[in-house]
Amino acid sequence: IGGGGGGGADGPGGLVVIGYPESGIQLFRDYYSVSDGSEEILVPDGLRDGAMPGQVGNDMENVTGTAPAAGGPNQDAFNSLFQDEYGSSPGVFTSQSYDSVALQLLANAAAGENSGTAIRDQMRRIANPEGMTVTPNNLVEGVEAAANGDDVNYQGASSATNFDQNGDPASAAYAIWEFNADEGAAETQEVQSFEGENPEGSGPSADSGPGGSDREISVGILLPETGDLASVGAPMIQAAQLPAMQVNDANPAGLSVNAQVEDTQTSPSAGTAAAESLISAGVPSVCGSASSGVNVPVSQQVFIPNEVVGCSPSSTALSVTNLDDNDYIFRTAPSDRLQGRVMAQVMAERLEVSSVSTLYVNNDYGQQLSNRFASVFEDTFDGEVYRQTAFNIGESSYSSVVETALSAPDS
Amino acid sequence: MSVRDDLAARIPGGDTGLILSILLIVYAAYVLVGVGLGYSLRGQFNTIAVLTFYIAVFAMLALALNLHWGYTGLFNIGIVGFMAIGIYVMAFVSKPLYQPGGAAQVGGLGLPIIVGMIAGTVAAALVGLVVALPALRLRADYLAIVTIAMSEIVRFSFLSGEFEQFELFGTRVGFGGGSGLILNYTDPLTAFFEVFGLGGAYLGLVDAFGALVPNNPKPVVDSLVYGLLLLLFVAAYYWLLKRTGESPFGRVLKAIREDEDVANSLGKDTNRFKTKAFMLGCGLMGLAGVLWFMRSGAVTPNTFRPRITFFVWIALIIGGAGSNTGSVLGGAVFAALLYQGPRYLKNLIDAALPNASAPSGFGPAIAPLVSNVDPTPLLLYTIDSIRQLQLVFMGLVLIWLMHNRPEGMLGHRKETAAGIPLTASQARDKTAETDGGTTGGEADE
Amino acid sequence: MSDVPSSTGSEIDTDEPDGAAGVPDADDAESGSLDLGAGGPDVGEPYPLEVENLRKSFGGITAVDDASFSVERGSLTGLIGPNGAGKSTTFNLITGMLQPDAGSVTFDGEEITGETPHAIANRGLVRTFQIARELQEMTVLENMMLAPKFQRGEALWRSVTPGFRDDVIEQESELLERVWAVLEFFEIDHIAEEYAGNLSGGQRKLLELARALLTDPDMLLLDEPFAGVNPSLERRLLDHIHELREQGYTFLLVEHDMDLIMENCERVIVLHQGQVLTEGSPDEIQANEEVIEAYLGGNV
Amino acid sequence: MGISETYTRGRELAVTRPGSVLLGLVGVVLLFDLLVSLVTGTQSLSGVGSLVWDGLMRGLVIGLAGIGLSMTYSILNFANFAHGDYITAGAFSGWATTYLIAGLGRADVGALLLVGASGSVFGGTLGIGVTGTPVAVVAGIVVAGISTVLLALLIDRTVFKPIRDEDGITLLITSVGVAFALRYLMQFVFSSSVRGTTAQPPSLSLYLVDGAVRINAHDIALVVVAGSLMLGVHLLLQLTKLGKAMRAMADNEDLAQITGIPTERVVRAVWVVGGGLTGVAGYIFILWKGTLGFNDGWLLLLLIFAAVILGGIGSIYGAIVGGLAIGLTASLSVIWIPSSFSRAAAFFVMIVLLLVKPEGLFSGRSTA
Amino acid sequence: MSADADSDIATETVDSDDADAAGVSQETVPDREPDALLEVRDLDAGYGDLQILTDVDLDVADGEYVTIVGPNGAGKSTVMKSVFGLTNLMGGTVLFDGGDITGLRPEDIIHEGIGYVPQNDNVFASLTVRENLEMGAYILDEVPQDALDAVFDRFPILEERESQKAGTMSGGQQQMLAMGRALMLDPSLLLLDEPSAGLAPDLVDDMFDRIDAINDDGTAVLMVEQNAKEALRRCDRGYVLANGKNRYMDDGDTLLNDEQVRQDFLGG
Ligand SMILES: Nc1ncnc2c1ncn2[C@@H]1O[C@H](COP(=O)(O)OP(=O)(O)OP(=O)(O)O)[C@@H](O)[C@H]1O
Ligand SMILES: Nc1ncnc2c1ncn2[C@@H]1O[C@H](COP(=O)(O)OP(=O)(O)OP(=O)(O)O)[C@@H](O)[C@H]1O
Ligand SMILES: [Mg+2]
Ligand SMILES: [Mg+2]
Repeated sequence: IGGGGGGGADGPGGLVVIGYPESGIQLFRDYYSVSDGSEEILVPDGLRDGAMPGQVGNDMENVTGTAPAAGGPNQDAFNSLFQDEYGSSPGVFTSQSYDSVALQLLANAAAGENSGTAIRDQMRRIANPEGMTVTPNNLVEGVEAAANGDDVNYQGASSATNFDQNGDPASAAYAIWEFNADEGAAETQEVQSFEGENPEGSGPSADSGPGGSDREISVGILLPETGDLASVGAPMIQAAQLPAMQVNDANPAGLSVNAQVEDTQTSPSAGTAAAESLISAGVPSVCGSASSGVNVPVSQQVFIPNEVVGCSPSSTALSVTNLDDNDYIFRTAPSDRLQGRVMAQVMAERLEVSSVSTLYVNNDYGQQLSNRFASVFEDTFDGEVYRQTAFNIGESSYSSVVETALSAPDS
Repeated sequence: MSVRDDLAARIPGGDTGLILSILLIVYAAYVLVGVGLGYSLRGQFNTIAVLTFYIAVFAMLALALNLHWGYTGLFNIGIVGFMAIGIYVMAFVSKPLYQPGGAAQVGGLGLPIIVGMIAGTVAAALVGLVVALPALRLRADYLAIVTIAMSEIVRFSFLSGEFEQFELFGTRVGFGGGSGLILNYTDPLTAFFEVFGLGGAYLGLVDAFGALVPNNPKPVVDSLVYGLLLLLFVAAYYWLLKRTGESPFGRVLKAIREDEDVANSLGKDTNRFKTKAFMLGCGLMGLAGVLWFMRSGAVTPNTFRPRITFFVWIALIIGGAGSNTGSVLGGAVFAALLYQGPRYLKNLIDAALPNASAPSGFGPAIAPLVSNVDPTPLLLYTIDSIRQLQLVFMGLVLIWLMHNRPEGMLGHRKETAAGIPLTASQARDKTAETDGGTTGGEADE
Repeated sequence: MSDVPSSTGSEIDTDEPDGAAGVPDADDAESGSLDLGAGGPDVGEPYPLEVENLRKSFGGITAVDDASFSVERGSLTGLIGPNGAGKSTTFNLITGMLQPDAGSVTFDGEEITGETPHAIANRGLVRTFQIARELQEMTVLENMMLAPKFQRGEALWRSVTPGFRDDVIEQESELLERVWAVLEFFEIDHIAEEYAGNLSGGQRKLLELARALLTDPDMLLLDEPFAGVNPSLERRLLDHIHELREQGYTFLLVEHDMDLIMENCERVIVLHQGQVLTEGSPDEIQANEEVIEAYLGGNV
Repeated sequence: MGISETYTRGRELAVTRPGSVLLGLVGVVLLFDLLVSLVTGTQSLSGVGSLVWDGLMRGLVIGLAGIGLSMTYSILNFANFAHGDYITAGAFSGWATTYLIAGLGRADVGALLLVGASGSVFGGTLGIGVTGTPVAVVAGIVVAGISTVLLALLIDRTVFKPIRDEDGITLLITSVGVAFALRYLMQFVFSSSVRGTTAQPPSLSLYLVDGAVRINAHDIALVVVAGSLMLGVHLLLQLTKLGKAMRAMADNEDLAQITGIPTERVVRAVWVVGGGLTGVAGYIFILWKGTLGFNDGWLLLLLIFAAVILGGIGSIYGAIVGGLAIGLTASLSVIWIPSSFSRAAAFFVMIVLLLVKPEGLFSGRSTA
Repeated sequence: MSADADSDIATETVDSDDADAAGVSQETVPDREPDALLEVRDLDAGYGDLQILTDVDLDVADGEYVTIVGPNGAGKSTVMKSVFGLTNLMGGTVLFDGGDITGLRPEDIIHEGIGYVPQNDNVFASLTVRENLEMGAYILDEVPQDALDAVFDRFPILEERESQKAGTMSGGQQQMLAMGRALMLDPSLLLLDEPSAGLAPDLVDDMFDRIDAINDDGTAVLMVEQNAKEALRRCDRGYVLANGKNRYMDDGDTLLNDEQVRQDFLGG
């Protein structure tokens, strides 16, 4: 196990960096300017951005990533859809965003009305097995079937999208990926699947869907266009708009979709205000919001009391699982409980590192994932976590945090 | 030169009339926009409730700031820090005890909500005291920098892992660090009605409302009622601050704003007056923070960035520093036009031009204009980016105001700092008859 | 503090051009008396103000150097000296605006060295500034209403709590009448509703003096109150200062106008280079070689 | 008398001394703590060395940007909250130039002019850096300076000049408006994403006992540019009447007018000098840290204020020393306190120093 | 010195709201003098919207010594400021040396050869005494050493306190400094607003002597004084201003001896 350059010989052998590109670019730049890159670095989904090496100005060869695999059965179908529409390759959480909206459209078609409660009851029915398999490729047919009251089983781009008791994905696959600087891409090396106790999903669900034709489905998209997550949010919004476009182009069963986009500005208060305006517009279900820091207040203050379904494509924090939500809150991204475990395993077994420090963005996501990683890494894999260091978004230099993370453990 | 030659004089009903008529116009405009957007009745009610909420919180904050700046000349740009303290302390006190398994990572002290609100207000006032003790000796612009730095220190403290969780009285409490706090106490509104034993009556009202909004009327009624409650708070703030200003106490504050040495040499303990006024204002800001966020389900430290402080300043300046009426008006106008307005404007435009898809960036937006003089993409991009441009617009409004109406919408109205009207005619009359002492007493009612 | 509004007897010479200071009618002194409603100052020590070995230096300059003097109750005492002798600095030291390096100040038998300016003012020792400092964005009336000490409504709770506020308002009305009386006396009642910032240099001086009187002081320290005041008004003011003095108020007056000092003061203290050069009656001072050398004739 | 003397002395001790005494004490404790952790090995010497270097670099940026703020603060008598966004504006204009020159023919001109908005082109791919594309960097610096001067003059002409006679707070509030408008206009044009702007610069390692401090070419560029500009300003103010006129205006503008100082010309000169420095500071700030976002200047602004106030408003040396103090505090604080408090520590130092020495370290001397 | 200053002045009454304004000597509008240095005609000026001066006329001939007296708030300082372009001019003209300087910026007016010592705030408080004096010669390329020496001769205390911050000087010392600063450029017209205010008696005399001397050297002086008797005694011509209007104009001694003027404005 090699020691860090700047951190001296006693530094950790590996680093876990949890964050977003917004500050990740700066952080990695500062890392490469104090270290010779001898640490093994593991990053989660938040930093899966093929542009990172280009932005950092380094190949980032010592970086390995994990991410909820956009490893659903129909990933490729989604990729080409996205590529065709926007002429660029999809980014992180785009497939989850697509799935989130697709599921809501299906549930809405099956429910036959723009009612949050009815949609909630349909969510598992159209997502979990039994019935016609619907994929991004045949979404239009799927919507038609749902509107006819048929059973459908959506198989998404990001996963099989089966919901468990909590409204979380019942199973999850994680990709282990590395940067390819030349291609400007993050390439999946391997996919690991985790199946929960009920991979087929579980939880309350309606037995049948009334369906209905010739109506307008309304759906809200509440994602960050500005603020810290702007760069992640923009492609997510694009992806979220795809299902609506598909349906509007084909008008199955006379259905059309009115998709309203609101910006959370990555801020809880702006997010809440935006959600309120979706409620005013009578939206029964919303794809959003992106980060847990926004998702939790928006769900608590707006979605749950107003009986509106919220299905976040990217809020992975543990707290969302445990919300007292009357079953209105779903998500298509798996909980970080799983990812923390995967990361610990990758660190210990694949990268063969036994001493680690973590550097995490100071919010729900970073804090909980870092904690989860640390506890699994120490308890299950006998590793040692020197320290967990938080960093704040928007600093102009992370050299000192990087120094701290690379330094020897407190004695 | 008349001090009170202003807008209110031209509107029947004076100040109240002015405020009411402006509110009326604002609400009417929103209802119209709602009609344009095809909102259901529920949507309309919801819009009104949300609008009322923001009008109320900005009015409260502007009023509190007016005490600092308008009356005492204390340039406080750390408002958001006091709000953060208010809501965080309130959450700390009122959150239920920690229970493993819930969404909340930490618990609170489990005390009643009202205790939490008082604690939040008091805590903000006390932090005000801590800032005041050293900082009030500084020049206005230094005080500004100190207060904004303080608000950032507060934010960093709530962000920090050190206070994330700790043990107190054997239970796990804390401020949640970067993940913030989940506000898992009973809904304050419910709690409020239950305190007065009105829980049942309130549910009756909700049911009655079901006639208008059949499906799940509770959240709509909740927000409407909460909005109204906040307006009551605004009225209370107004009343309190008006009395504060129109009194010998307020007079000393005004004197401090003008020249502290003079007030001092006339035997006024200026530091005490300043500290009191500062603490009162900070407490009111803390309470406004509580009222703003207490029903928001969760709070995170990064909500409390300086931007909100500047919003409050814009609100105050729109209305006119020095005037309580102006502060309320400024809060209302800011909330309706600058804060919430652009969102509705964009939705309206979107509704009018449904299928226009905007380019994804400035590059693709401007290229057609340059290459073949096609401004449409740029226009679409502009509309699509209205949320960013909203802040540009706020900036321009601020500049315009400072250029053209630095004294605010209402014109120059430094309200007289005395419990009785200080006019020549009145006093002149009184020199004739000795007993005129009670005539001027009702100035503030 | 008296509850009875004072009788107001100052009359404006209506023949005067507007805004121009009136010519004092010397014989009107009695009827034009100004009662501050305070029933006159307390009578206590014969020397209300005693300054002992006061010293203050700024860097290398010793502005006040071991100065000791006392002021007799009910007197109008002049403090003179060349420019830079340390007169204003002495005022600042006495009133707590500056802390002395050494020495003590005693007022009414109690040591007040190092007390805060407001505490000293509240003891009844009030000053005016050499360069008038009015509260610009407040009207003249507000400026005046500010002055009276210990107003009930200065307690925040009393000002806002229903019930108690009536008290406050009652007192305000009483004060207002006193204020009008004083304003009329100083002939600035016609600008009562004007912002103080819009006054002319001389009007500001008047306002400042009027305001100081309203604090109901036992002793007033006046730093060149007449600089820039029209001579007619100056005479009128002096008459009333004399009158107040007879009621028992004590004045310490810094002034450069020797004629004025000689005609009006019963005692004169001469400061020179921070030290008390001499003190005595005007005649003694005028005859004193040292004074002539240092101040009246010689070079600075 | 005895009482009074004790009182006076006690008061003096309580007012003037304890601040400094306490500060000194705290310093000693911190230093001791550092020594202990160095000896026990919890801190490595090279690690501390790296922190010091990082702090110095930050400090130079803050100091350089602070000079402009300090100058306008003292003569126009207001705290310019738009200053941070002038920094950003300078950075964007300069970097657009650098991208254009470095990438001409290799990428779409639009993408280059928008400084690679939303990942369309990477500075790293273009090999940008002082060693890789020196011409592009120099051109960028020049353009950054010039365009910020123009921007500052334009805003002064349209926004500040009409309200020149108002008090400082009015201008301050107005500048907040300018800041908002400018910042979000830049976001509108250049998008809100952060981009990496440079290729990894060559670096050398200074070996300390237990490791190395790495210093790269951009650090050195920063030192050279900042150092020479600071020297330049010093000479400018010493050798021309501008410095004196600035001080007179800072003191009493009406009187300065009466004395025949062409106040408007001086104001313009100050914007030119201050704006130029600010723009260049923005450029090299980005060169040094390697990323560019629309918020960068604003996030730096509070630290700059802290530095300027610390150093004493109006003094260029004050700005420089204050900048270094703030930069070092922000970097080195992680040795003792959690890193999330590093900014807080910088503010805290400012507040404490304000209390001990309200006029700042170099108060009242704007050019010397 | 214009010996004929009073010879060709026609007297006429100016309308006034006061019944007894028709005093012995009356407000006059002099004919335009061929050698007039400063001519103020029909000046209306004020602050913001507030008009203070109404139809003020005023002349200073080359080398003449003119004093303005009047009650507090009459607008005396406003006249001075208006000449120097520091008020809101609402009407009328200001001619200097035949050229129109109405509304010029102060920095241009100083180039014309007018020096001005304002009533308040007349030193740079944070600059040293020497720097203050140097600022007086700002528009020159070099600080004229002889002018500096002359000022130091006149006010030795300034040389002694050369490096003291002006703001820490006593009130009287500041007044001297302000005078000194204005003299640095050797102006052809000097505007002095209450130069003797706050000065010790010997310095008052000294100050008036200096002003006489300056005037004797050919510099015209326009002075506002509350020390009216002394000022009128020494000047060539005096104006009495009240309520923002011309009230009386005559040569100094005449005004001084006029019963009405003494009664109303000079304190008997
Ligand atoms: N803050 C200060 N710093 C340095 N020197 C000072 C300060 N304040 C006053 N001085 C000096 O102390 C001396 C006394 O000044 P002071 O203002 O008391 O004089 P004064 O007697 O009031 O004169 P005047 O009649 O001219 O007003 C002067 O030489 C002055 O320069
Ligand atoms: N900056 C100002 N803004 C508004 N009004 C002003 C201002 N300065 C002076 N005034 C008003 O203008 C009038 C004339 O003032 P000015 O200073 O010219 O009087 P003055 O004759 O010099 O009096 P004094 O002898 O007291 O100095 C006064 O009534 C005053 O209130
Ligand atoms: Mg003095
Ligand atoms: Mg004057």
